[in-house]
Amino acid sequence: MVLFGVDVDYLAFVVLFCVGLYMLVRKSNLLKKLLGLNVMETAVFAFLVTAGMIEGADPPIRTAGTGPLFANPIPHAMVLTGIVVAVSVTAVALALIVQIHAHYGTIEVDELKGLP
Amino acid sequence: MEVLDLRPLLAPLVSFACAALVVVARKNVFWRRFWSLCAAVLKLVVVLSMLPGTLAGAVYHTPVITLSPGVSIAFRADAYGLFFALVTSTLWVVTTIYAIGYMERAEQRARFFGFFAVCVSTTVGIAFAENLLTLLIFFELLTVATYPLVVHAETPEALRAGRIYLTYTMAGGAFVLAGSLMTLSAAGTLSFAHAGILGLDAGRATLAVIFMALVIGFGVKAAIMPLHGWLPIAMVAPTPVSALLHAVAVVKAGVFGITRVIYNVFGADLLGELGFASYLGALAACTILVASVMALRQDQLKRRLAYSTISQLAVAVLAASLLTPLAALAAVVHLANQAFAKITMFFGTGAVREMTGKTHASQLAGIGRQMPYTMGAFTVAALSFVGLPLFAGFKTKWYLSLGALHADAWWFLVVMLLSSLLNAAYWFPIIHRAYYGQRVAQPERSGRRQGAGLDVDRDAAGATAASAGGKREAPLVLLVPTLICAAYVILLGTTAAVPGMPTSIALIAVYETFGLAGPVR
Amino acid sequence: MTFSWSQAVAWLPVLPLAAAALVPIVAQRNARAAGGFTFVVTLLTAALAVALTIRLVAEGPLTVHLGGWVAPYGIELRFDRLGAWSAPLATFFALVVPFAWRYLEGSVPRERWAAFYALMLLNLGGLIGFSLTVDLFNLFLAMEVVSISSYALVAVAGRGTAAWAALKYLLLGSVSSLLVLFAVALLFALTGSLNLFDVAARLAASEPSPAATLALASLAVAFVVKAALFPLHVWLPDAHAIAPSPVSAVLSGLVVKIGIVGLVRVMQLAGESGIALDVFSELLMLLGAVAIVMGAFLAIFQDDIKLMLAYSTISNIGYIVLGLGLAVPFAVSGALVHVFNHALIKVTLFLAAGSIIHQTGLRTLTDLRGVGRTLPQTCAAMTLGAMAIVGLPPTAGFISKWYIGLGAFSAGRVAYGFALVFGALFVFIYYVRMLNTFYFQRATREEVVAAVEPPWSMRGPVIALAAACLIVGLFGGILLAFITPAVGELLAAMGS
Amino acid sequence: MRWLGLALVVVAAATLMLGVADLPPHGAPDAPVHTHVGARYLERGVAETGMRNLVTAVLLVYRGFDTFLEVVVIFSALVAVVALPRGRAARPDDGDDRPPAASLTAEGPAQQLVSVSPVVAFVVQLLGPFIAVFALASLYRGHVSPGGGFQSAAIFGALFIAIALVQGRERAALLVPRGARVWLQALGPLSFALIGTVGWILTGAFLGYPADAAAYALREAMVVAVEVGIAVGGAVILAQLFMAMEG
Repeated sequence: MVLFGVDVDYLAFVVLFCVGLYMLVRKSNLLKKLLGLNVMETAVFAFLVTAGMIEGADPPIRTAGTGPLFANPIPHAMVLTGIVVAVSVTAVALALIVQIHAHYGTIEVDELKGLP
Repeated sequence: MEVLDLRPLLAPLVSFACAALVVVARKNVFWRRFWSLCAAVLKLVVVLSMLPGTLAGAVYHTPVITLSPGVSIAFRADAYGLFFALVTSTLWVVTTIYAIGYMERAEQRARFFGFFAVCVSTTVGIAFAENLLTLLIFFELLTVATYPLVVHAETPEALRAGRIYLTYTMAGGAFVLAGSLMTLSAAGTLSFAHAGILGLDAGRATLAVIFMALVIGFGVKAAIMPLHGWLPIAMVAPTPVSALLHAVAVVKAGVFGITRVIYNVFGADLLGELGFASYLGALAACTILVASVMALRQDQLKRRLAYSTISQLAVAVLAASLLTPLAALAAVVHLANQAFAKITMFFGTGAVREMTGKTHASQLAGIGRQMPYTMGAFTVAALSFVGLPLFAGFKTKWYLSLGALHADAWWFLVVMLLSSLLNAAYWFPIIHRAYYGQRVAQPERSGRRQGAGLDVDRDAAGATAASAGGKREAPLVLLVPTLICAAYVILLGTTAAVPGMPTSIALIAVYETFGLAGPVR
Repeated sequence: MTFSWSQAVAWLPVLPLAAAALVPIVAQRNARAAGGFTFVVTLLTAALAVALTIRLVAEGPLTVHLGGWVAPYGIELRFDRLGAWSAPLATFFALVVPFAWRYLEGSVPRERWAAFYALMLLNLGGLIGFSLTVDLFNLFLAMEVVSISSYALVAVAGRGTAAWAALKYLLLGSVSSLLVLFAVALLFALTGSLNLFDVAARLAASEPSPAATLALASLAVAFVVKAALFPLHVWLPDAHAIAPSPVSAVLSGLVVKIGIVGLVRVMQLAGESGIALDVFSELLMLLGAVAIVMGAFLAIFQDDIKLMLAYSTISNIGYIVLGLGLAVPFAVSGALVHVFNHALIKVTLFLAAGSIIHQTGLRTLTDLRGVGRTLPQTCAAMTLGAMAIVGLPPTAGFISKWYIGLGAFSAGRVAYGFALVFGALFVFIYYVRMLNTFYFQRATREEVVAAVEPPWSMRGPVIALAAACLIVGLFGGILLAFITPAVGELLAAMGS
Repeated sequence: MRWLGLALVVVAAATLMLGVADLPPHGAPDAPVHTHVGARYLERGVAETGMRNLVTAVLLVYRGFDTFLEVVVIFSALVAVVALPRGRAARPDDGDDRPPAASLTAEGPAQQLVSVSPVVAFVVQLLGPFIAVFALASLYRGHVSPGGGFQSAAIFGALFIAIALVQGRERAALLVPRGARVWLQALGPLSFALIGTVGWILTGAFLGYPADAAAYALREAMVVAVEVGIAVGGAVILAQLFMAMEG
């Protein structure tokens, strides 16, 4: 299905990405910013998986009774890896936010800006 | 004939080594003085040892490091470079002696003598630079090494002066860098050549930009008029620094750079065709006159000296920009003539300040009777500046005028005449007052040396100091260098065979540059 | 098993990364031993990298196909003249780590030393992997190893303020990482391959598509963020100034360079695939020139010496980016040499500044008056570094400035040439202030008067690095000759 | 600032649309993405790696180095979190007048974060062993069926968090003995380095696996070793991340 000249699956990626970006840019709360970042990451993962799929194909596990079409295994591997990376970054970010909260007593960027 | 030789590299290295040793010696007065003097003498010996060869037509060169094809750090002692090196290294010996006396009780002497040595080292490096890159490197090093000397007093005033000095000279360095880069991309090489390395094919606009960048860059150090602002301000430095660096090394490096640009980067022929030099000449002529007028208005001696320096340097730049052999000769010999005369004056001024604490022209009434030898030397230098025959300054003016006539630049004679008159106008009153003026009974600031006795001279001086108008000559460490320089001024003016500084080298330099059949070839 | 040097290339990133996992184990017995262990690992890595560089000069590039799968079916690491960047990387770490031994005692609690050293090794391994790999996804992962360890290193010593600086760094850094991942995904979707050269070849063979241009552009933007080019530099100053000095040295000297290495990879991609990025390189040049001036300009107003050094990084990145953007042999060589030179100088400066801060406990110029008298050696190193960063001859900085400038003038970009030459003057204003403070003003603080030179484990690296600033300045031609063939290849591809 | 953010989003959206509009239609088997490297993996993957799950084959064999970096990334995350100062030492003076913006402050180290109903606690305890078995199966069968080291690590990690929530941190912490933690957390990178070296010795290529049929068992052992390293290392790291975050 094509919408605005773009495949609808890709369109979903764009929308998701922009929602994340909007959260990241416009939200003052650091946790929400981090969530926005995660949404953006998810969007890119979705994009990758979409790019690797074939209409009506089986997952790339070649056991009896599958095939002949299989989805591309590389995007799956990349997304698996990417998720781990995203989790790692999120963990570090959360730890930092805990720190910030402990020190400043707030995690609102608007309030943090005025503080030393 | 090109000769591979280590000496052009050795000459700057000697004083770098000395700088290191001075810093190592630090608190030990004897070794500090020993190394300072030792290096000065050694360097003079190294430079002098090249003299016979150069007179015989040899050109010593030392390639050091090649960065990429056409770009290298290399040294080459041609006649012009050697002449400049001779001037600086002779004066370094003299100034070192003076400085040892003058700086006796100053703070941070290790730093002072260390950077002093580095400065001279870099000046010789400039003299022996084989190409623009090497010249630029030493040019920038000179800037950096002078800075601690300028701000030596560490007063807010000195720091401000240092800041202004650096702003000017670093900007100048940046212009030289830009000019060098453009030269390299236009000519493909940076090595100086007698006929120049640039050609018309680079395009007139490009050449104009290159010329402007290089002349502005070197012009800052040479204190050509709109770029002179740093020089009077930098006079807060101790007198030996003002003397050697702001009358000789730094400013002469600028003039030396400009002549290199005119003759060895562009070449007289190309510049003659382009006509850029005449703008530079006009600027220099203005500088001569305006700076002289400014000098008239200065009461503080060192500032008056500074403006006089600006005016005198412009004479050399003007001579170089006339593009005729005789004028070029004037430009070369003026390097020595002005240097010796100006340093004599600085030494005299410094001695007066040391002994009496007087720093202004108006305070000098009767000083000639107090310090006859010092003021005698001062008078000799002043006469040289005015351009009286038998003094060094006359030679410059003579060649210059001849060169100007060759170039059909009659207006230049007018400038020269006016300059002589102005020189007379600002030096003679001082001398007159020094010898015939009556001391005004005013509570005078005491000289730094009054009272405390360190050497024999001072005891004598101190004893007679109480009786106003009594003789109170400067100590020998200060007096002897002054007198030597004054003697040189007369020698340079009277005979061509000055030991160590024969006019014939200057002649060889000019012959080389203009491709004429030289006296020795 | 047959030993081959190209297999050793694989060990170059693996050695520090695997050793990082061992650091907490070593530290369990003795936190100090972790420092020694880390030092040994960095030293081994450096030795291996140097050995590989020697093989490289003798025999040409070394390539390893990990797992034996030939590219594009597997991951390929290339130790070519650009990958040889890992040798200085490891060497700098081998100098920074001993510096950190004593530095940490005053700034990081003992129980976190293990984490600190592990992060340093992870950072090194990531940086090496990043400069060696020619697989795009692998590039992304190596970048993430570097990024995560960098975020944490920023915050390792400080409290809340450091965490806030680190989080700003993290948020912007993650967006840039995400852009890289997106670009890699896009390129993969277009070509079905992840190997950089295979991707480029397949792009060249297919019809030009806006998607490929978008991918390259987002890669470039991402790397520009990592490199902290001027308008995207906002994360850098706080992060680099708040981090402990050894970390600042690594971040400012080495980590920002992943942006530059990344840009070179983009240039390779663009060149090999024939995608023209003219507008983009114009923009790069403009931003580079602006960054030179603005970075220097902003540095002038800083009183904190580390903040000033951080801003000067922005200015220096401007030099490199301008050089890359000019895309003429001299300029690109100069830029790549400056990648090394700036690393050298900035590590020197940050370590020297760190020594001063460590010995006096003060970090603003106002407080540090007269420190040149009590810490002569450290301040001399700092001065040499300052001269080098300004680009005064004959120091390391001059060489790169010279060649980038030469490139600008020979390409006819006179305005950029002048911007480059005069931008340095701004930098100088600041350093003059610093030198005045150090040497020509009286001490106002007791800490300064009472300060003594740091222990040799800190002083040694600083002095060695400062000496290197001078030596590299004199023999910079060697670096240039080393990198020139690589630049030739890069530009030849771009020209075709 | 308001409109700047919006503008950024709009520009990003427009650019992305422009970019993806040009992509080959997704889902078509003849797109370049499916005919190049991926196709070869599908074709020869089973023979070359002995794994039916080609995602695992890509992760462990073809692109093993990526996975090495991946375990390094998650290890760095742990080290990074450990490296940060403990969060609870808030300034004493800012507690009262500034209400916490989000409920980040824990009441005390020993207390549960969330009050759990007895039903949930019971279910967790009941399902715990099954979850563990599932994680193990996913680990062991990862190369022939859906699953693999990371999935197993994630399940183990989730199980740990569930137990910590229900039984308290102290009880959960017993699952990962303090002395063994530093070893277990390093298992991921270390197993890769070790098996990579073994592969180097056996095949001459770092991270290589012997391909001939005779070495089937050996290859299987190597794969399982790496998978165990990933799973155990990953699980321990996730568990420690959880513990480090708030206590």
